[in-house]
Amino acid sequence: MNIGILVNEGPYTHQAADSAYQFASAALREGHTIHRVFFYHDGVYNGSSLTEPPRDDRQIVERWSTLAREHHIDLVVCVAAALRRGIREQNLAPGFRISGLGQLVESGIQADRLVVFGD
Amino acid sequence: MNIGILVNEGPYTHQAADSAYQFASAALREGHTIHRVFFYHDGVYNGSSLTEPPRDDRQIVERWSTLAREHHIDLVVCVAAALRRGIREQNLAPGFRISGLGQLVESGIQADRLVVFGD
Amino acid sequence: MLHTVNKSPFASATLSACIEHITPGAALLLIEDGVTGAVAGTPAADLLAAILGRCPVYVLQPDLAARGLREARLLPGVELVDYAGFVRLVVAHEAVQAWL
Amino acid sequence: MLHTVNKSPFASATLSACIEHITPGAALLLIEDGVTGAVAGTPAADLLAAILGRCPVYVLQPDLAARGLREARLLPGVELVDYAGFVRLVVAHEAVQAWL
Amino acid sequence: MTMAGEEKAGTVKRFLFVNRKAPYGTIYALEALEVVLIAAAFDQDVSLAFLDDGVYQLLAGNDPAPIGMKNFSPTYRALEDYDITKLYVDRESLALRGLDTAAFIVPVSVVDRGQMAAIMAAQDVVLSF
Amino acid sequence: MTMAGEEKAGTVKRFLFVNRKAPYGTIYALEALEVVLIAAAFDQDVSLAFLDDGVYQLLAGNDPAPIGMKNFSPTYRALEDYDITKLYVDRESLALRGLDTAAFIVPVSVVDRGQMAAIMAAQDVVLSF
Repeated sequence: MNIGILVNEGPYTHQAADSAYQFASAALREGHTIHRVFFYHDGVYNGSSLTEPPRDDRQIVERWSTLAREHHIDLVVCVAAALRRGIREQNLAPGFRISGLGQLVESGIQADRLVVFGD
Repeated sequence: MNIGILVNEGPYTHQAADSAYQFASAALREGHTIHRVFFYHDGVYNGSSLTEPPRDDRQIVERWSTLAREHHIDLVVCVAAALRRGIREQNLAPGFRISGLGQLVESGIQADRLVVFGD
Repeated sequence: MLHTVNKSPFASATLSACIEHITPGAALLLIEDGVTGAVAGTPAADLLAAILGRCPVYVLQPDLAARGLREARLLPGVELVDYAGFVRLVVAHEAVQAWL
Repeated sequence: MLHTVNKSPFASATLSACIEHITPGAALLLIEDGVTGAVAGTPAADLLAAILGRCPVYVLQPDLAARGLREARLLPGVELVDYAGFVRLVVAHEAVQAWL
Repeated sequence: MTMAGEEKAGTVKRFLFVNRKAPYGTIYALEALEVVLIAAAFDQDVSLAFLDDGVYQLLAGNDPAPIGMKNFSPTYRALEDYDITKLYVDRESLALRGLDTAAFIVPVSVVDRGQMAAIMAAQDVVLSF
Repeated sequence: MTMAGEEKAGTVKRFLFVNRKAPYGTIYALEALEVVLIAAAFDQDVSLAFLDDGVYQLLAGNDPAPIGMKNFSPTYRALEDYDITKLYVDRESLALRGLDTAAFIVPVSVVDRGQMAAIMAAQDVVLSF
């Protein structure tokens, strides 16, 4: 099955970004494909290349980049939400791209399921 | 009176950053001084120099910078919270500085009041 | 003590938690989505009415206006303040406790 | 429909809002702070007990364990799932509604 | 509406946008509206549900200028231009808050909980923010 | 404790940290603890209040490894090393959640609502996250 994911919250502050990652990983292990992970609202902060959490903590941004690289997952940050919050090409982590809300709606249309994680 | 302010949420997503700004402005108009505005948790995003909200919306980061410049207000972003969330010297807006949590505790000690805005 | 509540009492248990811990001499200020609690005839307004005799309750008027709520709908006895009034309340009380 | 609830029912009105809108054939999955609602003997567990006859209720076990809550304390009839189980629930229902 | 042709071969799904949060205290109501407009531009079958504190989003007479924010109520009025007319409001949420649709900025369908539950159950994609 | 000398001439204020949120769902509990330790290092009179969902922070036996998070319970155990011993827990919050301090990671004082209200009213600085 082809599953779309929407992430509405940033890394570390709310568990939503963790839950979305764990869910995506499990879906891949179960043999499904991830149509796209779309980051909206504070979710755009998941794409910041400048985060530097404590070394003994999980590396949320890097974890997304690795997932994208190893499984060819499309990670899309909403352009309007990102501009408002200071995420641009210059501080965008590997594996993420910036695009419009049409990519979220498209995921709703094309994926078999759309699962939302937020606060 | 000397008033300290703590901001726990980022710009745009929650009203806390707006409320803190409106409160600080009113305190200055009332003849008080602001000991310091300390940004913690997602509050550190208030210090991002890369935000570019729609032109007809309020410019939250720029507004803080202007307040700091015109009234010599100390705007301090927590270093640990900022590193975790991708705020560093390279994307820090004018008027903000990065320092430790001791600056928050110091504000609690030195200011006559400490007012907290968050979610 | 000045207590501030910024959450809608319909969505969050914060207002009732605050009210359970408010002492005589303290004041309560509703801000942000918390202002929805002051509309007369709602369960939250009943909670507020019960403490009005011993603790003044204030509502931040700009936050009320932002949400399209009219002053005429407020629980009688609740007082409106603007941001200058918010500052004066902070000055008038020895400390501030934000219920988040 | 698979409904997910991620808020503590003690802090937020989200679980009760979800339960009021759940229809036969749907399922409910508690995740994140929402898992606190499944502990037996709490008001939230009473709400859950009332729908268990027509809608299965699941709890995300890793979130329960993270919070130090023991499985033995859960409302009888509630089922534990891991993330793979979460995925299977998503697959088994035609759509997912997140109550945030 | 202009970008509708850029993708999918005519698939139309039922999209429900669930609004349960008050406006201005958080940005969710405003940013949700932006997705609603895009979904309409993709010619999807769009419905909006307003329940719990989401009903405050529809009140007329908002004046957020004193707090430096922009009044986004006009966007609700624009929904009709995008052929979005299925706005469902939960009756009990209104009653609990002492509200009445007479004070609303746009026409809506007031439904009871059973009807709202049925509307929710009939969707292909449910977006909540 | 070592950085206590870097500022103010011996002013000691009563700092209360109010914990009302569950751990792991949000970062507030963890980041609040970091401030608590700094306040102690500044030799302030520190108290912690746990009420509502904040009482979940003190449960022993957390295992967040499966969700990729770090167990920060040991930090509560370290509080005593900083001479932080005033941990107040609301009795009614415990009862409502079916919890008991026997399952707690550190010793606490269980207080009723009137006592908690009095503790709150006696503070100079109240920090909530």
